[in-house]
Amino acid sequence: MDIATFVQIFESTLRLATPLLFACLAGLFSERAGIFDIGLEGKLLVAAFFSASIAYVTGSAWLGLAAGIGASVVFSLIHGVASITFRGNQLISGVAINFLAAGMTVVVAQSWFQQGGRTPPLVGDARFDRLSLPFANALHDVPVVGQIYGQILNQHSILVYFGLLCVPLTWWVLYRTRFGLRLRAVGENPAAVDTAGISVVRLRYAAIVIAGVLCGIGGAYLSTALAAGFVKDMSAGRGYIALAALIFAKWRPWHALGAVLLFGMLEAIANRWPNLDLGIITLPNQFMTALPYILTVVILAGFVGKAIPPRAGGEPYVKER
Amino acid sequence: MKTMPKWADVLLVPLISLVIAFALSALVILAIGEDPVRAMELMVTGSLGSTYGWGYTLYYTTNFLLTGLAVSIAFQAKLFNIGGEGQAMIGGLGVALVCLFIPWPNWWLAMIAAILASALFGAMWAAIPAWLQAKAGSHIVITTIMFNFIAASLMNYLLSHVLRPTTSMDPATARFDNVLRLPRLHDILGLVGIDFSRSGPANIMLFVALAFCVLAYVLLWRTRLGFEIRAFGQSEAAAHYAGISSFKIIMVAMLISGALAGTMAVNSVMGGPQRLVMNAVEGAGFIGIAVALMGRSHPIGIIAPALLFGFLFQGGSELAIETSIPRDMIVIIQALVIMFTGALDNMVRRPLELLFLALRRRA
Amino acid sequence: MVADVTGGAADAAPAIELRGISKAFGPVQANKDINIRVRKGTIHGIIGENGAGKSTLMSILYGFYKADSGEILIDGKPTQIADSLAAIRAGIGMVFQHFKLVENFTVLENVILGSEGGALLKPSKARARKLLTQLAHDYEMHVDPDALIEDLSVGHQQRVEILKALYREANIQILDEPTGVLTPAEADHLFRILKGLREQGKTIVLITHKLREIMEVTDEVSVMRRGEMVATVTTAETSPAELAELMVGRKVLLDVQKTPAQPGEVVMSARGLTVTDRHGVEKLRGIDLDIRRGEILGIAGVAGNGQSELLEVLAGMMAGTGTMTMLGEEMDLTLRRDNARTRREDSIAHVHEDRHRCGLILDFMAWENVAFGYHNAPEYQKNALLMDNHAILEDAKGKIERFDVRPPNPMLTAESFSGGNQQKIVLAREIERNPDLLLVGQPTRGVDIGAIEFIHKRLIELRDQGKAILLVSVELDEILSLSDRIVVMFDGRIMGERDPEQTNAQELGLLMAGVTGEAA
Amino acid sequence: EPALIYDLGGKFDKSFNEMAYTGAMRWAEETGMEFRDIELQSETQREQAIRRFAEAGYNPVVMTGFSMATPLEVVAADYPDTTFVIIDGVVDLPNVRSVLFSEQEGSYLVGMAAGMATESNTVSFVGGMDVPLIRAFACGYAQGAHAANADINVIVNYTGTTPAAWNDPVRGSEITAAQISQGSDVVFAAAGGTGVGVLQRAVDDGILSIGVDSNQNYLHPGQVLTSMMKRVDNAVFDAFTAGPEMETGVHVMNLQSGGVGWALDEHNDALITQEMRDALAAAEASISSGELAVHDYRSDNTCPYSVE
Ligand SMILES: Nc1ncnc2c1ncn2[C@@H]1O[C@H](COP(=O)(O)OP(=O)(O)OP(=O)(O)O)[C@@H](O)[C@H]1O
Ligand SMILES: Nc1ncnc2c1ncn2[C@@H]1O[C@H](COP(=O)(O)OP(=O)(O)OP(=O)(O)O)[C@@H](O)[C@H]1O
Ligand SMILES: [Mg+2]
Ligand SMILES: [Mg+2]
Repeated sequence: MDIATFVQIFESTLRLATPLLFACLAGLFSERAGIFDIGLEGKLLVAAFFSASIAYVTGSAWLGLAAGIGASVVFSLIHGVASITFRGNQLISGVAINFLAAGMTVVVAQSWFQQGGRTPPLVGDARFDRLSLPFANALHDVPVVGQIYGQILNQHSILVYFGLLCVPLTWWVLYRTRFGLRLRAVGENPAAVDTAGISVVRLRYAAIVIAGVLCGIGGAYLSTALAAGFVKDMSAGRGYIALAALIFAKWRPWHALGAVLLFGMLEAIANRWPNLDLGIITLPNQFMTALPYILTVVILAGFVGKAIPPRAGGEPYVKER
Repeated sequence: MKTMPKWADVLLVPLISLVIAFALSALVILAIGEDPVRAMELMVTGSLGSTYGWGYTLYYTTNFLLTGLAVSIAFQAKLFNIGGEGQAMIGGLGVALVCLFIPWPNWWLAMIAAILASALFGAMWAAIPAWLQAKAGSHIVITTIMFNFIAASLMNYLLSHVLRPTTSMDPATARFDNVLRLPRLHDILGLVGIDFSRSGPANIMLFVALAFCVLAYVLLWRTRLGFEIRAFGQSEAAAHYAGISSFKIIMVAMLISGALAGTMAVNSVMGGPQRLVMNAVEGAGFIGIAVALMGRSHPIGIIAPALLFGFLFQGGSELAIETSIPRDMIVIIQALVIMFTGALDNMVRRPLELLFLALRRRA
Repeated sequence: MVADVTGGAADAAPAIELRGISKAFGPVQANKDINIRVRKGTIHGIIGENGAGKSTLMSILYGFYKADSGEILIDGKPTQIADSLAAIRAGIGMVFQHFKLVENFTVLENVILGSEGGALLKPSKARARKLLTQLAHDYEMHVDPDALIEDLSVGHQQRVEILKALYREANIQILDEPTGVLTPAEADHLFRILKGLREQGKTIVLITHKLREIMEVTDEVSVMRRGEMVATVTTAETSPAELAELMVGRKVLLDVQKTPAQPGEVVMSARGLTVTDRHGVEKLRGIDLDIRRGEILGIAGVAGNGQSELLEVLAGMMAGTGTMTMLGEEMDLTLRRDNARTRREDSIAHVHEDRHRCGLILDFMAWENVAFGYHNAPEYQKNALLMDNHAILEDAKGKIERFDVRPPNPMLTAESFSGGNQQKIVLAREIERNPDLLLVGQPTRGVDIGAIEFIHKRLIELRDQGKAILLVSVELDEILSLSDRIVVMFDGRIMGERDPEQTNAQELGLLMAGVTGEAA
Repeated sequence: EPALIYDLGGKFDKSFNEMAYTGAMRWAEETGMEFRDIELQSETQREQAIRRFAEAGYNPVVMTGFSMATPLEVVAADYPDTTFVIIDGVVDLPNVRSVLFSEQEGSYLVGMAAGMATESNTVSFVGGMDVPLIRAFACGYAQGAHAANADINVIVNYTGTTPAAWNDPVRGSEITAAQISQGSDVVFAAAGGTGVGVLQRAVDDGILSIGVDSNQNYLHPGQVLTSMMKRVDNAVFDAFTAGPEMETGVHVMNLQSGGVGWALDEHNDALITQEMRDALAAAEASISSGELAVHDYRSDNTCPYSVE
């Protein structure tokens, strides 16, 4: 395999990992605060749709991004009302949200654009352009640095760089700030937070709104940067892969980056070699597609250290039965 | 002491939730510029207005009875099996293998074999998540989601590379022998002189599914195993105190659940297109969740919601043909039903509880 | 911030005054129109039986629950306490019966949680660390600020809770049953701290249902019964007997009538019982025990010293090592072959100490609960496949009648019975199986006095039928009056055995604190 | 009243199904009559959709996509009085017309165009679902490219093995990116809705692309070299016009009969050099006359032209 192939795979990995990264960090905020979020998929999808539609109508990718975030936050809030305010089952609420997004995007898209559940293609400013990093051209041909900085990292949408930035940011917020301390505490023992004079409800809502914003960006990236428009079911299970990555990462930000890069790379490899010939065996495309899930199951089986979720995760905070 | 009588909890709460879900769906239809009343009319005539419609409605109902039952049994043991989709897919594989590679002399032998095979395959697919829950404590929701995707990939591979006849471009198996055609309602009701459309795919599996409901009821409320499953579902600690093995209950409940989800494929493969196609499950595994939630996980209680979703499914297809409302509208309705009966039921229950409390205080 | 209370006129106002507080949890009226005044600079006790509503009342004061009606006055000023933040601002701190700590956080993080004093953690932590060292020094409460809570003993966890309140400069300290998990010595240390705080002018509310503690440290005491405040008296002017009577509403008959025991052959014999929990902590450290027919063996000890584990190991709920023989037959302690069910088949019945969590399925009907654990019994089966629900129902009716369960309706869910009646259902189920060995944990916890007498009578009857009973209770009085032999446990070990006729609460208390007879 | 059933991918896939729609609309406009149509949502709906239209008395019932063949076989037998048309599939029943196209011929032409336009000597192909039909596209394309340029490199990839492959623009885009990194500077997408992503990536990375089925030149004016036209619209139009009494049996639409071809319009006028026009015209003539045989992958399930 030549260097150009490597470069292409890593470039592709970075692009494909970005929506996973946003969704995974979204899940991280939410689950660290004790709210399970299997609705990541739905939020990605609904954000992808609304950002593409608004970007198409206004011709501005940024307005599209705002709309995507807005839609995703609304879905987060629905989840919040169900699981925080009404103390419903978070898993069921997540399942419902995924269906709601799947149905809603198609029905609304059909009603707005009459194109069978897709938006018209986005052109020009309705789409996020690729950025050239400073000095990237100059460094393009320098060995190693050139390949990494000038080729792999260069020429991505601004959202990719923002996603990468979100990783240290998340880490810092979680472990270095008051908000982070409280957020982690509320996912472990909400009663402790409550009796310390902090509102569990407000804290958890804050967490899911952050999750909504992040998912919104991820969805917008899908339809306005990675692709040029929305198509039905375009999240294609990425929300679930993000969930798998979150477990794989054991709910930690830097590990999350590692996990989504791994899963992104699997996708990139599957795109490049639909049937990966390893000499001894040929791995079919479908195997690569399933690999993130298989790996996560392996993690869950405890073969590679135990993944312990936040202790209060999934349980509504109930004081009075 | 309970604040609310049982009938209110079992009937009133889901019913009110359902009404809210439908009201919101009507709003969505209005919002996209269509007439909800006409939509409802179309759905009713399309699904219940002719024996042709009934033939499809009951066909879907059969699917949902089986997946709903699967979710319910697991729910009774407090296990949230959202892997019905994957288990049914793999169940379909069992059906296809049995039907393609064994020359059956008649349909009923084949059907019994297919039920056994699909149940076995479905149970197998539930076994690993169950085992992981029982031994490693990994959340069954997460593992069953993973297994749904793994199943989809596996079926995708098998159908496009292994089971596809060389002459076909479809990722689907060959058609089964005509001998294996399950008797449809047209044939069955014809015996008692009722005229029924020959087109609708509803078939003998409807009665099998109903029989399974009764059997599940007996299992849960008349056998030791059922007693243990319910006890475990109510309180794991208490079950441990009573010497009920959590490992056994988790495994057995999930195996039964997976087996039931698997048998759904007998209907949708042998009873429907008579070959295994991609995505033969069509989301029935997930609809089973809504059905179980509405039926309060009671094997008899799920019959009405299964019929409701059968109606929605068939009505939705008609809607898509007759109006410009996409068939995805029923996905929205399904989402709202799951949301309101499953996650937001406190929204309905709490005011009701207050109401009943006030009524009782006054009395 | 803490209200300014240095004004002369304000001194006269009580630190806390609650007026007409009522609180219902669904159908349960936990607090009914409660009035109470707590004078500044005093230690005020609140006593009452389990479920009397003590915790609920104080949780309302701390803003954890919201009262349905009533008023709160702090230092004479009406104060809205909508949440714990308001309570903290009003200078109130509370140590809950069930600690509110984040297990995988450090002590320091737990202490600053909610009072960080800045958006960034680093400066907050540095400041807190200094203050914490100071506090620990002032009150002789040493804990490592960087230790994880889950690695600390219960006693130390409680210190963290108290430090949390001190760190927030609470003028009013509420402690909800702080001694339940402490040895008498630790409790004494705590009381010294409380007295020290009182010297500094702080007000302390101490919830307990132990009369000894009330008499020892409080200035005044309020008594609650069934959600109501029945009296507030000055400690110096009352007696334990009077308090007990106020608590239960009638004269208490603590003496149990029984004939001397006639112990027979050894029923169960255990050697070197050892249990290690999943954190690697030894909960039982080599217990040797024999129990004979016709005797009640009482196990005394502070909660959490291995009694629960002992019962669960014997009952087949928890794996251990060592040996156990029942009627000469070897039991499998690894639980590979045995479990709670096979132990029942070996004639060991078990009344679990936590009837809500384990003893009953609250959502099952009474008749189903009567079969619970024995649902495999042949008389409950119709044939190889089906259970005979009718037979179970008939059986349940009889048991409910004989144990005077009220209301005598087998179709009600277990949840809808009161604590005492729930306990009777459990006892009826276990006792009427005529087990050779009955394991009983806290048989009268949260049970009213009438039911207590009934339960005690039944246990003695069973003994007189020549059965063996192993009784675990944290109530020394119960142990003393029921047992034919008493064994004291401390830190997973047996500290010694005493004859109830020749010992007293003081001696047992020393053993419970880990002080052996020779050393004492 | 006639009815039309679109395959998965939907009415507005910008290619195959949309062509069918265009043909039906043309018919509706010219005759002033109405037709019914439905987009399939899932595999299992196929049989139900056909049955529903037959049951309701629509005639003829036209459907697109080879996946309809098996369900049609069942339903057509149940409704002998209804005439059915299947495009891209063969059903051997008296009341079914099966329309097939010689895709290899059209692909040959655009392959030639690609072979002449490339500067890197590498061209590529993104197929949708990996089935013989799409392989026929690929093989014709390779043959054409080789005809124009003997030592050309042709890279071939498919998006998947299931119908989902028709509707995954993100994947199409990533596959194109990989092909570009391997040197391709002209990419031909025969992948339904997935092609949208392929064309988009080609534009983003500044290479030429070739559209499929309908004339897709307008999607990115000046950047789409040409489109391989598959006149599904004509097939539908013909069927609707002929009505229930149409002639059944297998109909092959090839270059000669105008069934396939390549698109030249104002959007790609500047891209197609005179040299290309001449070469393509010559090739068209010799194919139509039978002088030049374009290999059909489906005839022997092999492709003699080397592809990667
Ligand atoms: N969160 C709650 N939800 C519902 N009911 C509750 C809750 N907390 C307490 N109760 C009920 O309110 C009543 C009073 O309980 P509370 O905890 O105040 O009693 P207590 O006097 O503190 O008892 P104990 O000595 O056992 O701690 C009991 O019947 C109890 O079961
Ligand atoms: N934590 C709780 N949550 C919900 N309901 C509770 C709770 N605790 C008690 N109850 C219910 O409240 C009622 C009264 O219970 P409680 O144990 O306080 O009774 P009690 O008045 O102390 O009776 P007894 O004297 O027989 O013990 C019962 O119906 C019980 O099921
Ligand atoms: Mg209490
Ligand atoms: Mg009580």
